[in-house]
Amino acid sequence: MPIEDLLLSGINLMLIGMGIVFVFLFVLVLAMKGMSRLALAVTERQGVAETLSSHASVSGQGQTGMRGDLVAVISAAIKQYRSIHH
Amino acid sequence: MPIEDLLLSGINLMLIGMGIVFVFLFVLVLAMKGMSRLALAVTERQGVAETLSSHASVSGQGQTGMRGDLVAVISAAIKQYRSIHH
Amino acid sequence: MPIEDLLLSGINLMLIGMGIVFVFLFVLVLAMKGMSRLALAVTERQGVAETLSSHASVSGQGQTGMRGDLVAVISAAIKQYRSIHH
Amino acid sequence: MLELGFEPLWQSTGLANFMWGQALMMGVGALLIYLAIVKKFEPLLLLPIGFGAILSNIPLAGIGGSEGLLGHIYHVGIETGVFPLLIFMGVGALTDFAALIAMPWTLLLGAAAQFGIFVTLIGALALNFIPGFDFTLADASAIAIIGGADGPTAIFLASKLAPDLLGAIAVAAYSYMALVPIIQPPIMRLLTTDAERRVEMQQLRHVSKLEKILFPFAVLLLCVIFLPSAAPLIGMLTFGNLLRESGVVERLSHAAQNEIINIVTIFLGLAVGSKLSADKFLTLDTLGILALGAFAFCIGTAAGVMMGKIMHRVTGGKVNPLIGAAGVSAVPMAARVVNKVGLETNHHNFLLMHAMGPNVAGVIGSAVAAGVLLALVGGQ
Amino acid sequence: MLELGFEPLWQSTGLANFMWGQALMMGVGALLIYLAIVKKFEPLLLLPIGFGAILSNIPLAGIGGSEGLLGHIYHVGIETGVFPLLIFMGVGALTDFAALIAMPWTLLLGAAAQFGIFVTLIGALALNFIPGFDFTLADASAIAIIGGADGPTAIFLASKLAPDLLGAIAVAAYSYMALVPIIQPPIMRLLTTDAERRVEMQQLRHVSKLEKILFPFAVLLLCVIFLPSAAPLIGMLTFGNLLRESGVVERLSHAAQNEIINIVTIFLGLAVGSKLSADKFLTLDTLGILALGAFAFCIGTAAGVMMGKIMHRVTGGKVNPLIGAAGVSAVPMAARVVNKVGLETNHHNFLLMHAMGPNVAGVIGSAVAAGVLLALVGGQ
Amino acid sequence: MLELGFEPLWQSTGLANFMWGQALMMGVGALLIYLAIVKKFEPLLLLPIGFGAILSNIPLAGIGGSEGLLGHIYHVGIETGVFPLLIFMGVGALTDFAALIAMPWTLLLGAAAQFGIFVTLIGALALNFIPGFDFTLADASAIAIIGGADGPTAIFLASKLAPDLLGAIAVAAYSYMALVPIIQPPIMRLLTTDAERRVEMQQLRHVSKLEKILFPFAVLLLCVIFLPSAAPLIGMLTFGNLLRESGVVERLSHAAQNEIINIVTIFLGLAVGSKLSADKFLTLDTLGILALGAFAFCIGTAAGVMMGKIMHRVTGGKVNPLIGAAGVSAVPMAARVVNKVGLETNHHNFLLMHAMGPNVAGVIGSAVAAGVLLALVGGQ
Ligand code: NA
Ligand code: NA
Ligand code: NA
Repeated sequence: MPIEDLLLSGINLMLIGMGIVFVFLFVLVLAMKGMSRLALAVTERQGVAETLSSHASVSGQGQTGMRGDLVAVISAAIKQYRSIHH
Repeated sequence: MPIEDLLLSGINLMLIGMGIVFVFLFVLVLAMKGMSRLALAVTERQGVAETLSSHASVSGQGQTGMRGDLVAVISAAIKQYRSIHH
Repeated sequence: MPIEDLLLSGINLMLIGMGIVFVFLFVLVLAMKGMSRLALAVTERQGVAETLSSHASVSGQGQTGMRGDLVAVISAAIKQYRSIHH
Repeated sequence: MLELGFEPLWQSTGLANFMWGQALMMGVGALLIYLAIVKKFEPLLLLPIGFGAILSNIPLAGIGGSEGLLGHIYHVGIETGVFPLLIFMGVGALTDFAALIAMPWTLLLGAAAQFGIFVTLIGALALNFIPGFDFTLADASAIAIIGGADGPTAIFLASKLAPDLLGAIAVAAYSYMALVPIIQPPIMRLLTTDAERRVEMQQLRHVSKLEKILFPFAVLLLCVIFLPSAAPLIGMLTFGNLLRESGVVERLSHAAQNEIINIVTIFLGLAVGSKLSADKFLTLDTLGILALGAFAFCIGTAAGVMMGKIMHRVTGGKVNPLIGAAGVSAVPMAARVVNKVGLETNHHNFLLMHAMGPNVAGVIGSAVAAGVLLALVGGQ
Repeated sequence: MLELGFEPLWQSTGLANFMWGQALMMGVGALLIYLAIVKKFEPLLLLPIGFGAILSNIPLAGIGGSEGLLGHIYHVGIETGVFPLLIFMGVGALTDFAALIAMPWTLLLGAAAQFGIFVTLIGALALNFIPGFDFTLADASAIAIIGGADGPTAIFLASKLAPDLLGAIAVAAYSYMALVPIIQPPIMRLLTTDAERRVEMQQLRHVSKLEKILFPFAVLLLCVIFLPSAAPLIGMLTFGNLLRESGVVERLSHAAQNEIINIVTIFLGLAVGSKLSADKFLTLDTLGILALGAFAFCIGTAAGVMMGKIMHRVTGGKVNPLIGAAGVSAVPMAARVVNKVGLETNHHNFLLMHAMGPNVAGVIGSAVAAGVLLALVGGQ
Repeated sequence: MLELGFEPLWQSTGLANFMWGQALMMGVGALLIYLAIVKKFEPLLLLPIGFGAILSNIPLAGIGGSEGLLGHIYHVGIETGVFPLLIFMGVGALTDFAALIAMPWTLLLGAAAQFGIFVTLIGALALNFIPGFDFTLADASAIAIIGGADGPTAIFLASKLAPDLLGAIAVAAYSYMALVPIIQPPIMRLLTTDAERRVEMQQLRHVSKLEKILFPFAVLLLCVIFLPSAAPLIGMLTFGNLLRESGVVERLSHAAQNEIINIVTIFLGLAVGSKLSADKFLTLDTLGILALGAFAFCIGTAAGVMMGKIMHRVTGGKVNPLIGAAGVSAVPMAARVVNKVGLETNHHNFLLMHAMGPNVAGVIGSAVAAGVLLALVGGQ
């Protein structure tokens, strides 16, 4: 295509491109601030913190819980999915 | 195929399968006992034991022997093979 | 082809082959002697020697130089190439 | 000239192309990563699998597609069976079979534990009575191998017999291997008496270097004679072990135990994860597979312990039946569990080394079982 | 019978088949190696690239051809995009994002610096006014990404949008990354006042392990929602970083940071070098690309610094504008340059850690920019 | 429904499908492993080759077939020539050419020793007079390169000129390299006088870093000018050496010397072993190849020593003719043998360093010879 059109496309690309870059990274700033606040809260409740720091091998307690979670969550997911598709 | 037949096939598979697994591993038990006895004998004769333990670089003696072996064995193999196929 | 011809080809190959091997490695001897003399000269002028030994991060000085070189050399190369082909 | 306006742009966003299934599968991937990091569920596999699931469910990106990164890796490494076999080589190079060589008869415990595989196979076929399930013999065989409690074997067999179920089977296999400390103890306590659990076993005899070198050949030889279909698995396992025990190829043994297995594990996990797509994973089948997997582990454990009790009798009380539970493999977790349960009843009873025998025997056992299934079902 | 005489032999020598272009390209290769060894220009990449250029220009050998070693490597690793993505995984595993997590707003500096990419894109198109240049929108986009100052991103995008320009683009990208210490300081000094450069920034807050683990997910999530086309790059970057921060897969993290990235770097460099053929490289385009690349770095640096000055205002002087220059990425060279320039004016002012924030933000920023270009130009 | 009865099962056993040839080849594989472990015959190569021979001869398993693991590896790594070239890169990265640079004229010893290659070529063709032999010029060339005493070169050339003979050629090459301590000494003693063997050589001069860096370029340059067909081998050798000597790419040099060469060695060995099939290996040709290989080593050694004697004269007794024997390469075994034989006659005469010169020269020499054969025979 003629160079003028190319240039217009380029300018268009620049506007859209810089726009997205800024939006993306600006939203990421917000996301990170939220994330940090969340992390702080969680860490204070020690919950995850302990598990994370504990290098002891998996505690039965935690896992029975987990295994329930695993099946539960996946079952839920599947139910929801199927309810939508069939 | 009908589920009943599938199940029959499954039972059939189970019988054959567990049979093989047990036969295989049982024979392996015998093989290992034999192997250990062999190893013991060999080790006592020190023969291989020394060569294995010796990290010294290859001793001419052993190798001249070996090289003979190499050609000898392969020649024998080839003769036998050709005698069968031609 | 008949074995005699094969053998002739083989002898031919041997003559050419050993010829090339010797020429190649003999020229390499000369090249290496030249190389060593060059290296000695360079090292004495310390020029490269220093840069080579210096593990300090790149010195601005050297690089401004270099960057000029880079573009200069490539431009020269391109000019020469185009002059030949177009 | 490039069309102005945000329409094409919006069309290129994830939101505009979102589908519920993909969102849910990303959730599943995140859950697997959570289990890997927080609950230490087999993190070496479940973390890459979970991340692979997330990446391959990103709309438009097509990372799991035939032109995508994970698609390429799957095609090169799993369709060909190369990755699981290289992992098996690494397992062989990492495994010391001394305990098994010192107690060859513990191979029978490894054999008994494979009962879980075949019972599960029948269970999977029986599920077909429930409307919505329609497992073929090949599907059922691939699902059953979960009972082998051996990841690479399960992936290898599933990639041959039921590629569509590969994702669910791999996830179930590794999840339950991680759950061995929860699943096994109750069964072990239920089936054994306090007296039996109390049995202390005599110390293992010394195993010579030569025995360790001959062992892989003994295993491979039987495989060649009886079950060539198991040769790829057994072959690479014994090759890796020979690299380790020969003592003359340190460089190669080290590479098999580290560089190769680590690199392949990353790629294997990502590629398996790329099979966790909504249409393949969010199905009734997956629920069935999860249920059957748990079932398989229970049966396998029980069968191992029962065989342990038989040996207890036969040997006049020399054998502690608990070690039979290690026959499911799940190396080395199952052996640790045996040791833990043993210590509960007798604080001076360390069964770890004795449990390693049936534990590694279980690896060979499930490879043999996989060979049988490949030979009889794979051909169909 | 083999023909006698030296004719066939002579025909098989390099001299008989020599072409000027190849000789010149070998010279270019030698120059790159010289820059790598003597001037320490990104030696990890430029040395293999230079050697690859020499090998692939040897007459008759066809090492860079479809049947040659480098041709095979290029086909397997670069056409598929696998190599740059694996390098990105390694970069993620090697990068500590703590500085960025502690100063999230520095992401905006990483955003601003991408301005260099898009201005260069227009510049490339404008070059078409000069007879002899005929860059398409795809060409221009691939050239512009040099401004991202990020090697793997440039190679990944170029391999998709303008394979013919790949060689020149990769060479320009890595050469200018090595030249950052020459290109940036004058611009930084020009655009900032002595007072601004003197600003000392407060020490960074501690970043918890949990934050470091959540970070890759935050980045990936936004990528999924807004820009799936950037998912391969962002995905592997975050995967590598998760391997690092999760703390449960040391083996895999180590493999990603060492074996994989080292092996891939050798092959990537050789394969990129194999694209340095006379007919592709000895063209006016290459001169344009070299000029535009320098231009891109300058604009990017300037934009970063300007954004730094804005932040300086907004925060009431808490931010030292110099750190904006690190937004072009070129990790960690650009951050070091910021530190160096900062010390010139204030001998107690260590900005290295503060510059690492925008520095790694720049990596994400250029990956995002690459995603935009792929989404809007790649489809055409 | 799955057919009942053991018939299909029996049909799937190894016994039911056994063939003599396969059994014998497994025996050959076992023998190679025995030589590797017990006799320390080049274990890094012969152990994987032997195991590969066993695996690929397992009936039904088809591990060496186009769909099998070893078949895949062979297709990817050897048909393409990639593996031997990567090994050559590793050899370059592991080799210090200082001794050669200090004594350039020892290159002529490396040249003379290649005489073994070409005499063997004629010998191979002459064998055609014996009924049952029918070697083409390409076959003969591939066989002759065994005299180069350089594994990767032999595999590279054989894979191009005579893939069917690859297995036998690789086995012969590595076996005789391991037998160098047996083959060479008698010839060396026979051809030299006590006085000659007694000669002590002056200490080597210091070689500067710059010389070491320029050396690979000197070699590559000549290769480009005179013999492009040797460029893949010489190119990767010099590239590896440059990684080593440049001093700016430690990471890459380390990868080439360890991860890459170790991983490739495992795969190369297994893949070569997969070519040891009964129909290809259990033939008269193999016996001929074994005989010719021994012949080649003897001639090469003799030629090297004779050239050594000439130099002894020319230099007025400064050169110890024994070092000529190291010209066959077989690095570093041949150099050690020279040292050993030297010490027999003069207990204070350490020739190891002086022998390293012709030793590494031999590597270049046989790569050049391979290039000649590729150029003149490969085209046919
Ligand atoms: Na098992
Ligand atoms: Na950037
Ligand atoms: Na040689």
